[in-house]
Amino acid sequence: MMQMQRESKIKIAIDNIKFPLLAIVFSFIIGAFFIIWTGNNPGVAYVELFSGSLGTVSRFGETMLKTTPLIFTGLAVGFGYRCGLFNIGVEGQYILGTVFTISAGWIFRDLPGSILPVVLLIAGALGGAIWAFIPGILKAKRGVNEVIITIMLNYTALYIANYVVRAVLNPSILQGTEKKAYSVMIPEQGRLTMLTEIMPSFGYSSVNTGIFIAIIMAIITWFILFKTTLGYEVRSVGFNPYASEYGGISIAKNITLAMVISGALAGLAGAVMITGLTYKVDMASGMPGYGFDGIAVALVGKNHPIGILASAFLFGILKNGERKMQIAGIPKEVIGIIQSIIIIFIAAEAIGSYWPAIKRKLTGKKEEEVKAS
Amino acid sequence: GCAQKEEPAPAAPEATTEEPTAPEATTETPEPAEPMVMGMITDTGGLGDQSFNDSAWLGLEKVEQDFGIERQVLESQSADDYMPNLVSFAEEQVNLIYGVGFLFDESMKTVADKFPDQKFAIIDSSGLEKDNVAEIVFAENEGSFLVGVIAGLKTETNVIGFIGGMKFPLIEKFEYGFKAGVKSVNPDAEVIVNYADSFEDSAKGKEIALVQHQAGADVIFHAAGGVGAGLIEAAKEEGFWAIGVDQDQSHLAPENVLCSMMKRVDVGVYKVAQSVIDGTFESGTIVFDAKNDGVGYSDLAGNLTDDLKAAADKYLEAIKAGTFAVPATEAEFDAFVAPAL
Amino acid sequence: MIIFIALLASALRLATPLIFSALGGIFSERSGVVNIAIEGIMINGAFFAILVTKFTGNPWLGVLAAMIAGALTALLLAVLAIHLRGNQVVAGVAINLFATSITAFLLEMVWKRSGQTDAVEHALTGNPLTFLEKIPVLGELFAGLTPFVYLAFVAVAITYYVIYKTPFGLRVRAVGEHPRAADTVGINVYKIRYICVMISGVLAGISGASLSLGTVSLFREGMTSGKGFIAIAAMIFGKWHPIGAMLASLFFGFAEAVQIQASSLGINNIPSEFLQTLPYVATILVLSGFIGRAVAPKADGIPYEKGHR
Amino acid sequence: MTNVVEMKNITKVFPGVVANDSVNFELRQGEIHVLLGENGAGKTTLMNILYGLYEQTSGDIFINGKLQNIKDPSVAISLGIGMVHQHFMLVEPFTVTENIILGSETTTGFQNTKLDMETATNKVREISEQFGLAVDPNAKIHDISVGMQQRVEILKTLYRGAEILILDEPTAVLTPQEIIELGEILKKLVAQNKSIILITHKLKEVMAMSDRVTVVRRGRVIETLQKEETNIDELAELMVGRKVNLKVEKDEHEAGVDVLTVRNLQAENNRGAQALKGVDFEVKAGEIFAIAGVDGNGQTELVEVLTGLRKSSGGTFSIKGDDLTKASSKQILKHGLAHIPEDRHKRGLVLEHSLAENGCLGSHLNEPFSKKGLMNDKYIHEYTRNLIDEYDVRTPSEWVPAKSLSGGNQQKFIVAREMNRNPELIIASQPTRGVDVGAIEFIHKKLVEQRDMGKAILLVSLELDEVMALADRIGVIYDGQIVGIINGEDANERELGIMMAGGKAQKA
Ligand SMILES: Nc1ncnc2c1ncn2[C@@H]1O[C@H](COP(=O)(O)OP(=O)(O)OP(=O)(O)O)[C@@H](O)[C@H]1O
Ligand SMILES: Nc1ncnc2c1ncn2[C@@H]1O[C@H](COP(=O)(O)OP(=O)(O)OP(=O)(O)O)[C@@H](O)[C@H]1O
Ligand SMILES: [Mg+2]
Ligand SMILES: [Mg+2]
Repeated sequence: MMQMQRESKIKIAIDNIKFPLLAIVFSFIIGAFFIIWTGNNPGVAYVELFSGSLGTVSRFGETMLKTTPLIFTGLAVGFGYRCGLFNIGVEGQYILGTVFTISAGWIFRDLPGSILPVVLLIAGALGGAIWAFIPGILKAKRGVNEVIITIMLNYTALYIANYVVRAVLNPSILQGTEKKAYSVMIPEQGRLTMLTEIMPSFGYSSVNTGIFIAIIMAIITWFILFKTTLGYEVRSVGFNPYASEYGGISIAKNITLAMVISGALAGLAGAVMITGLTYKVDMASGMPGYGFDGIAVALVGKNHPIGILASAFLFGILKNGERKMQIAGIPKEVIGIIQSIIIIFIAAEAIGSYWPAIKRKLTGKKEEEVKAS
Repeated sequence: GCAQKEEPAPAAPEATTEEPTAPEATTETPEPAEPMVMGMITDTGGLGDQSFNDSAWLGLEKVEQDFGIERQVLESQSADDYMPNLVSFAEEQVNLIYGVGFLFDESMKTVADKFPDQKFAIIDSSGLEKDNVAEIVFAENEGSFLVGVIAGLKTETNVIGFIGGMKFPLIEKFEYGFKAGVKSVNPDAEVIVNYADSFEDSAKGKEIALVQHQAGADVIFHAAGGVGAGLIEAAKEEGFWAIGVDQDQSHLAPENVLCSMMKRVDVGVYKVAQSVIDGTFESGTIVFDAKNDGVGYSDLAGNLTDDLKAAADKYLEAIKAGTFAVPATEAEFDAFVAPAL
Repeated sequence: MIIFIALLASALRLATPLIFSALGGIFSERSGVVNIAIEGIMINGAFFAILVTKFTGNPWLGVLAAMIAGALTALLLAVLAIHLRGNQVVAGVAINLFATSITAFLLEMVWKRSGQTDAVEHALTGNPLTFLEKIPVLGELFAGLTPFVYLAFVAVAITYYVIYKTPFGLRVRAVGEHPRAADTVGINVYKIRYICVMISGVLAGISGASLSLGTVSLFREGMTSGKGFIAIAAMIFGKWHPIGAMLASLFFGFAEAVQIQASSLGINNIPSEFLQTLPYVATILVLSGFIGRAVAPKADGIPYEKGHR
Repeated sequence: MTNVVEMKNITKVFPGVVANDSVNFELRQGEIHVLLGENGAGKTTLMNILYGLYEQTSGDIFINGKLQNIKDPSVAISLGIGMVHQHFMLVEPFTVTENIILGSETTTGFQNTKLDMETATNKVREISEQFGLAVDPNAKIHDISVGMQQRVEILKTLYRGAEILILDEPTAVLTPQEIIELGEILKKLVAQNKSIILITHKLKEVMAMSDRVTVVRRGRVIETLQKEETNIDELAELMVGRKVNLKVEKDEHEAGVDVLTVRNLQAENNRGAQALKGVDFEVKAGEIFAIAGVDGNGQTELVEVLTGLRKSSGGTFSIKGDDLTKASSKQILKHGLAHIPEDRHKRGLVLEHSLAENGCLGSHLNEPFSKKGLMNDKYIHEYTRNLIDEYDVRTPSEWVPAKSLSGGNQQKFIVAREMNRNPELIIASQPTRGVDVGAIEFIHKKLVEQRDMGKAILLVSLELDEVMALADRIGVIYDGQIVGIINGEDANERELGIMMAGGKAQKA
């Protein structure tokens, strides 16, 4: 019995992986046609892509750097999804996360390096959580559709951040220096450690301890979802709010909480990018894009934290390898096309269920197949 | 690179006919097996921004034609790409890396330290104080001043418009320089200022232009990248004057682009590339201003009357001569007194 | 008065792409398919409108091309969502990314540069009904309108008629609420959904064309700048009803117009960033205050499987 | 008599299940033919094949003697087949007329594109008069009673000119009155030469309504019988495959203290109308108190209020003296409530969760199910395995998702979970709805067992038989009020029927 259980679990896992892998292969084949169209050699392009993302330890480091925010935003979207919430607002929560991190960096600039990074990460998470609390509470208490509110809040966050950077956290205001299009920097001791300082083989790569924080958050998210009563309640509400209510689970509480946790993860993404890479917030005319990437990451990863780790890594490879392809003269759009085709294939899960029928048609063994099943 | 392999074909004959220096430059290098490679990293505006990214790329194209170098580009998707993109080029050990835009400054400082032997150049930023970074900055306020003069004289309604992309200090340099120019020749004219909070939303650019025109503006200047496409479209439809920015934009609407404020990012890029090629690369700030023709105005469509040109040139000479200083910030503008010429 | 007319004209122009796209969303979602891909369809519409206008010189052929491109993009969503029973949100996200990439790619292949195309010579940026401009006072208003603005309101009327007054509309609504019930009375659920998703593509395609051909007569990467999502918001705001969606779109357009006009309206001391948030904050307040629960069609987003309960 | 329908050697294979195994079935012109079988026997599947919703794996269908390929419902409709489905196929926000004409609309106006609602409404009126199926053509579906909805379903088939009617478990949701009315409607239809296939579990109805009966068990036809030549006990045995006991064994009742006390309780329904207009009663330890009544008289609202799923608008209720009027469902569960909900898919189960995860629903915050916020998976699985064993829930393991169980087994699982809570008070709302004889017997036995252990049980049921077999006391609900409370042993069907229709009776 136990044996059977385990075997079937492995089988399910294989089934889950088989299809995405096929999808990736197909996407690369289709991508090759576009590369040929540009007059380039797809073989060369793909060698550039993979050597560019995995070829050396430094490049691998850069890939991990690209992967880091995707893990967070993927987890954020995925956690919301588990509670039946479609958090399109990860983008805005990320932005608020960065703003909170910078603010905390200024306010607590005198704290020692032993605690400041932690304070900054908490601040970022808090920023995202607050921003997500708005759609959460509105949905929970008033039944307002979270999709529309989060879309609206994305733009609001963008403009607020620009204002704050321009008129509040600007070095010209806080430090009396020249006016800049970006905020004050967070103090040295608040920054995350570069991995290359621990392992010199990472060379020039800016990958930092943020990647570990991301992986740990994935594990924690998995644990919360599948091992705690909170996760149980969140998932129950996600699947069937009526039955959950019946089982003494408060829908309103869990919707709000799930949204807040989702937002905290998104805010954490912002905090990690600030403390690990940029150390400041720029005025921006558009969204950073991590939120939308997060949707793809979460859904390709089937909203499972482990799947999200894998799919974030895949997207990290593509996004980092893209540089080398661009340098080789291949338009960056090709990577976008490949990415979107991967997602399209993943969305078309049921293609898998058409496979037996196609095979049957190909081999012409219709009758036998039916009888056997 | 693969893409470049095809390009030299059309580019080469052009280079030989137009610039006799080109073949010389290549023959000077004894081993042409390894041509120099220069990499450019755009800011998030990317190629096709109708602004400094395009202009810088144009400059590199000229370098490619003249000296037979290979140019490569990386477009940044978000601000978080700046550092990794710099690193990518540095890792390839290209001969010179350009970061297009002041937003590169912090990441360039870091990367310049990591790769002390790598040469870098940054556009629109100064004060990095790195031994291996050349800083290319422009006196946008001066160029804007000149088109401000033209606008101030050209307007019949005494209402003039300015559309900025975002309220960066950089864009404010355009704004206050322009306003100062207007004020110098036409103190009665009102300048309506709008910021689009975008460098891409051309529909919004058009809407803003229409609104400014509705409010009486008959000359509108923009410093808003792609948003400007909307201004020029509106000018075409409604028949008022638009003033282009960065490059000569008159080809977009020869009848309605009065003139363009020139910011010769291409020249800046070219100059630094040249210094690398002939081995005279120096770190530190190179200012491109009215004096060295780094900024100015241009009128390829020939819409400016001689009077207007004369007036603008009068101020140009005065600026070159240092007769007065053109304001670049709000404070400087408030303190600005129109020079009596 | 002049200011008000300008404001109104501005609001109408800004609302136009939203109206088309929101109507598209209504068709799709009323039949039970969530269409997050509106943004991507708009991008394709905007691009192909310019592409075809460039080669034919006829902007109306450009509009037709936008409709076809929109329909084909939507067909991709339809296949994914209806036949392959994929996750409709994922499919939409993928299509958005695909449209962004493919148009930028084609732009590079056709115009040999990136960022934006050349302006086409003949666009549809002028008022087609010039006789209306002779009306005193209001003439000003009409002078600022493009063919798309008029078309948008025609589209609202047609959509209303189709959805609420025709057998097809009755079937669409039934399929979106209770596909199995529709199936059991012999309605082909798949066919209805395919048609609706394609119609939604046609409308979003026109919406894209109204941005490129109808505003700046060229295509720029990123020119939709999230308008597809705002249109989805307008659709929800309008409770999946054509008139509601139209009003919501006008509200967005108006709020944006006010923001643009702020200085001429004498609002000078509010930072521009805050004015930018006006449409969004207003929407949030309205939705959470007065409108309350917007109930989606019951089967919205749920793939239909024949022979399942 | 001619055979209007002939299904020959029909086999239908679902992945892993043979739902129909070489089934032969005939329907004669003008007869009411009952298809009888346990849950999952394959009745619905067979009829879905006939109606074109499923395609048979093998076998042939003849309609009026001609071989037909019914590939989808539109073919069936054109052949004059109409089906009233087990779960109604009505679009809730639509009006009665809109539902009836859907798919066969009449048009007018420009290019005949406009819906012609007027003609449609008139035609609906006409047919509803012809067959005695009174409906309001302009009412919205969500505003009318279940019985009315069923009439709409029948009208839908008649509107399309159906000659062959399939009714899948039409009585499961009806009140006794409505069942009688339905019987009359069916007789009228047969009188007009329609032929009817009726699916049901209820043996009494078989005897009352049918001409012939075909018994199916596990996908096979066991026998087709003339009604006159059989009896309830034989049918039950054929259906289940063994002897069944249809009587509930019950000892004398020794009621204890009041457990649930309800005073002047008021509540609104989903549409904001007053559904409970001041309800008073109490349920004592060791008794089964049944609420009898026609569906839609406030039962749903009453149960929801008592279980914390709906806010009351006045009055109070308490469990063992603790006022819980304002309490959340969580708090009420803590006070010892067990609740078998009327809609198992909506409320009772999280269908996508495994049985184990469903097994701890409602107890998941209590030790040992969880400790300090951490789920105790090992215990939960062990506990669920026990539930499954003890209540004979047919499932491969506790790992499978709840949705993969048949309806009857899902219900048994819910009953198991709720009874094992060791509650003070059990609220059982239609605990045997849509469940087969074997499972009914089992669930009834368990309810009596709990009563004998001294639990207070509030039973809400639309089935008078069930109420009379189980209840120690019966409260009849009518229009949001308890119109009378009588002792179980004093109750008779006639008297209850009068009270359920709003007539007064003397209080017990
Ligand atoms: N869509 C389906 N997919 C897979 N298996 C199914 C499906 N529908 C029915 N089955 C299988 O067919 C069997 C017969 O189901 P069916 O619904 O016909 O039973 P039934 O006799 O109508 O039961 P009930 O009286 O409960 O309605 C079921 O036990 C089930 O295993
Ligand atoms: N969509 C489906 N996919 C797979 N299996 C199904 C599906 N629907 C039903 N089944 C199978 O059908 C079997 C019986 O289900 P069914 O719904 O017929 O039970 P039921 O007793 O008729 O319930 P109810 O009376 O509530 O309809 C189950 O074992 C289940 O595995
Ligand atoms: Mg059943
Ligand atoms: Mg059935």
